[in-house]
Amino acid sequence: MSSAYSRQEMMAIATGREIRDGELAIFGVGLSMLAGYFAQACHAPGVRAMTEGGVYGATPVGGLPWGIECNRLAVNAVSFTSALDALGCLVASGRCDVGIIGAAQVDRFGNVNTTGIWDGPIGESYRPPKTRLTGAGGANDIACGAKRYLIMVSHEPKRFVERVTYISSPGYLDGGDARDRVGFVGGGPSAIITTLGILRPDPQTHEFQLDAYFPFSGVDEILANTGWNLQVSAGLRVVPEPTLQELAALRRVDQTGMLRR
Amino acid sequence: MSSAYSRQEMMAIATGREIRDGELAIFGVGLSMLAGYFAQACHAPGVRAMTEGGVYGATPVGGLPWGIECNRLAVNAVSFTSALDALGCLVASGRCDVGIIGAAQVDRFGNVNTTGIWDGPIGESYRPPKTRLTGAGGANDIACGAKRYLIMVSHEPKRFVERVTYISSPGYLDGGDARDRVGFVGGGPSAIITTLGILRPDPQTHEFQLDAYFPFSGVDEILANTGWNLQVSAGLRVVPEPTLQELAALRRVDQTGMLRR
Amino acid sequence: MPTKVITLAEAVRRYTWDGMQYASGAALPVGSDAIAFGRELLRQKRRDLHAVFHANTQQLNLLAAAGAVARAECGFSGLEGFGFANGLRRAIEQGRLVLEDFSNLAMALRLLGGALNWPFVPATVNIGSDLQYRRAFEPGIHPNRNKIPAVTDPFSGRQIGAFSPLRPDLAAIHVTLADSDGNAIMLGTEWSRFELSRAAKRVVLLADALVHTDCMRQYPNLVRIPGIIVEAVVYWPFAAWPQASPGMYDVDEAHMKDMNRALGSEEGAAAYVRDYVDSYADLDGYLERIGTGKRAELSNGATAFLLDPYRRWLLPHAEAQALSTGGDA
Amino acid sequence: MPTKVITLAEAVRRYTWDGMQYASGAALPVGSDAIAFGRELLRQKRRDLHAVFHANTQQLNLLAAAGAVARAECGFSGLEGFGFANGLRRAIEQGRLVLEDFSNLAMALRLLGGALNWPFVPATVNIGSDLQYRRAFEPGIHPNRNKIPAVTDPFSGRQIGAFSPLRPDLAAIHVTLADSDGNAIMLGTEWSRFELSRAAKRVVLLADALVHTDCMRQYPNLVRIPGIIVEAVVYWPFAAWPQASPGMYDVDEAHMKDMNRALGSEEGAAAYVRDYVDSYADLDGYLERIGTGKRAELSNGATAFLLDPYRRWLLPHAEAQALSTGGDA
Repeated sequence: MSSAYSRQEMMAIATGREIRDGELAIFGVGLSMLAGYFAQACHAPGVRAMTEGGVYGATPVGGLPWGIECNRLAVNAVSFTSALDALGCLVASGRCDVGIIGAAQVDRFGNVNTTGIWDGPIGESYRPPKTRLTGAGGANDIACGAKRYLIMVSHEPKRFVERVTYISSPGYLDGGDARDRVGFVGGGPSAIITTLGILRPDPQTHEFQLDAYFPFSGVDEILANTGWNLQVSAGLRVVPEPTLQELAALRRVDQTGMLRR
Repeated sequence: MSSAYSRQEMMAIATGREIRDGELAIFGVGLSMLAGYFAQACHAPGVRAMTEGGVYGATPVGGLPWGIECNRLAVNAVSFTSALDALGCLVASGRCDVGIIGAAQVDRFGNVNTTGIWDGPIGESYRPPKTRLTGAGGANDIACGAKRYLIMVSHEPKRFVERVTYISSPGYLDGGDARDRVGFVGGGPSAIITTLGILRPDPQTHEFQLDAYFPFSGVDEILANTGWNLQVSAGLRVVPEPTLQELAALRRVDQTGMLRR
Repeated sequence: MPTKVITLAEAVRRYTWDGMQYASGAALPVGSDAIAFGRELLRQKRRDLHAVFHANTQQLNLLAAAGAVARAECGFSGLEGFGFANGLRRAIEQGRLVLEDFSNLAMALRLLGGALNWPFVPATVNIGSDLQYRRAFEPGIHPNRNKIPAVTDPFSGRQIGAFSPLRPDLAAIHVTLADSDGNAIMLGTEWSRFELSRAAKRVVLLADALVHTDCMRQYPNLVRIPGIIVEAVVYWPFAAWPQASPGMYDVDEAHMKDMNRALGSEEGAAAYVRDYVDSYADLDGYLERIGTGKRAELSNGATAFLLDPYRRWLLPHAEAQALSTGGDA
Repeated sequence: MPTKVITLAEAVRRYTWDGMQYASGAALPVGSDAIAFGRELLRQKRRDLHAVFHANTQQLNLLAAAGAVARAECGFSGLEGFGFANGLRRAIEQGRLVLEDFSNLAMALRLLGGALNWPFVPATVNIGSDLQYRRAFEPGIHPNRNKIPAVTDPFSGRQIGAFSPLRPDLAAIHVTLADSDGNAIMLGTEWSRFELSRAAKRVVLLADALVHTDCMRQYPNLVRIPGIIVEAVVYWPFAAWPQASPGMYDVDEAHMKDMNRALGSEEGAAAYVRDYVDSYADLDGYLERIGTGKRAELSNGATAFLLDPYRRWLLPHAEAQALSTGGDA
């Protein structure tokens, strides 16, 4: 039994549980960093965490960092190098065990769009989006290079689409062996963790299926909030709710309460 | 009029005179470094000197450095970076104005061998040299990338050969436009400075010709010590002997008297 | 040795022009961005810039909002924890600015390629996605094969991609400490400032503080940008404000948010330029604009200890200012 | 956090094997070479090594002279001011060791390519010379097209070369200071230790001194090798001796010359191994072998000031030794 927790907190904890002790892991800013440092604070004290700025050995102090180079991280790092080092030598090289990225849109094959929202397909000629987003950042590099990666995204129909308008970070592309044909060193997304549950790819088709729902959600709610015909895994399960220890660890990391808003 | 000086000292001074104030210059260890730092001490105080280790702003202290990372250079450097930076970003990029390299053998087109001495041609199948030398080191990178470079070499028939057995560092290859056809960013050797005089390439054929002799040498001695049919430039001149100021500057740099042995 | 320290106004006059390829930005949106240089670009009415920013910063956000940028290339176009970059997105959405998208590693690699003067850089990222197939600078072709063309690995025979190297006309780079010859120390991640300093045709440093060269001789391994590749040094405390400079000052959270809110509209942007770009006459005026109390508060952050080893070599404000040549402040 | 500090003997036992690709060497022949690791390789009778050294050092000279190396790749094969490397050249001339020649930049680039896991690295140097056309590992082909094959730039259509990346099984890297988690500071040029630390499958550090992690948190920009990529740390003062370690000790000129002279003959090499490889039982024995007076003299060099900022964090000898796990010294 645990105390009250938010959907965002459940998502962060479920994501953190995917990270194993000792792994080389890269976290982005925001939710991704909270989930990662939660894992370190809770069950994976030996996780070898980095950010794409080449910031090593740091633990956020004074609240969630504003960015991956924020002074809240710079305050206790043991090493600062560079983007080329972190994203190149340690991630694109295939060395990094796990990364966490966010998404504005994600599709049935785990492709991610963080570039923009268009009014319909882009068409043959490129044109600016109606709503410009943040671009690929380091997420594309993580998606290409990390051994596996996790996608964290709020579960809403507009975000879960049949096909993303623009692939900013490749999942399994058209599914099947499409990803292998490009020759990426990284293995692709191993899970999409949402505010309602967890989706995992079918080993052959690489289409994402509903693998688990949260104690406060259910299959119907998830299907209603997914913009494609989501298949439900034969082994569908309910995710255990956060333990008191997990919640305490998360809230130490999320000092400024970003996930409780 | 100047006091007595050695042939090696004349060679170092003649080499140093080729370096202009403000140039970005790379020096190797030994004679090359003496010539370069002589120029800095004498007429080119603003020369931007580096070594291939990425040692910037240093002036040797306590005698000639044993190597380009010797503590005699490390003692007053303003910046240490790396080989990739010095030889890559600053030299192979085409940014460096001038480099100085040495040679065990040099040929009529300014190609340099520092790899080994074989008993005759190597033949179709590669085989180890009879006498193994130091290899290409950073000289090949300087020869490919520096805007121009200077070759310093003792003037002996065994060193001045029709064709080097092994091209460790490219001069003008087969002459003519052979160098251009490879597409090097660097311009090639601008002079061979020896213990007897100075050779410079013909602008078209790129064959090295005798451009100047030292006060203590002469055309006959130079021809007798050159293993190919050396052409004499129409503008042949005698190199002015070292001034007292030049000798004093050189000897401050050559504190341990390497050039006077 | 003559000093390379010049005023900010002189640096912009001397090294910038309309239509140039201008590189800046630094260690991600919330830190070490030479935004003071961008403010001066606006004061001198530079326009039609081709901006090369590894990642967007408040500088690019401001330049874009003010209409000074025609084309931009970057890896990340947001403001991290501060949300979307309202000035930049407005310019893109209105079609006033064409943004070419790459990833953050791609930008670092393209700068490395420029630094090494390679004709192309091997690409194992960005391939297989719309970063490869869509080219904003050449919109009519789809899928585009010119942005990140294929190249065949001669060892295995398999295909990867090729990035085009970057060689910007000028890089304005924020550093924590510089001496008068341009030797510079960065505290905090380099992000891609090392590669950028070698890739750019010219480098101007914006230093939060000047130090005696003895500091560099004590810490030569920290001097990742040596003076031999630096054109000029500008002394400009709080050069990255409202962004952070590790060891020097924290991010000014309130100003970050207010600024981004303002840049979201035409009128807001104009007001911001009036109040925070055109409003000061010189460095001291700029520092007054931030405010004495605010500067003291930001300087008192948890990373201040990072600066401790270098404090003994810091030139006092008046002495540092007196080094500047080039006329007005 | 468990310490990564282990004894030298344990490091060699755990991470090396006959026939492996072994990378070491460091900042050129006269400085920062992890030669103590090479001595231990000989003590444990490792052989048939494929040595990857950016440039030759006394370590490669010794390993080659003692017959432990079958193949080697390097950029520079001499000893700089100390002349030719007699042990290495003897092994090459006698055909006991096959040396593949590259330039110094080529080796750095090949390590960078390994670090980035690229299939090839663009080559604008080494092409057009016998470094490209002659391949010692494949001697029968001339001109050789497999060592540095041509690759076509997809932007211009012109040809350049392609280097094969290096991914050695192990890198033994000399660093000035390390903490028990493997965060490391190098004083003096990195040469290619940064790239090597990322290219190698495993990294073992040989540190002249151990420091408290607080030192790393004070100087994170100096920690160019973070512990997250380091397998083990060996505490070994004078690890580069007779070569130099800037800030720590000068080159031992007499020993450099005597050693190189000895390695020039079979008997001399055997005597050297007897006297300076097999002669000590542990670290203290090694340090005695160098001699108290000599160590004091070498430590008193003109670069000693470079170490000053870090002295307060140095672990005393006994404390540093006590951190080692893994049985005998």
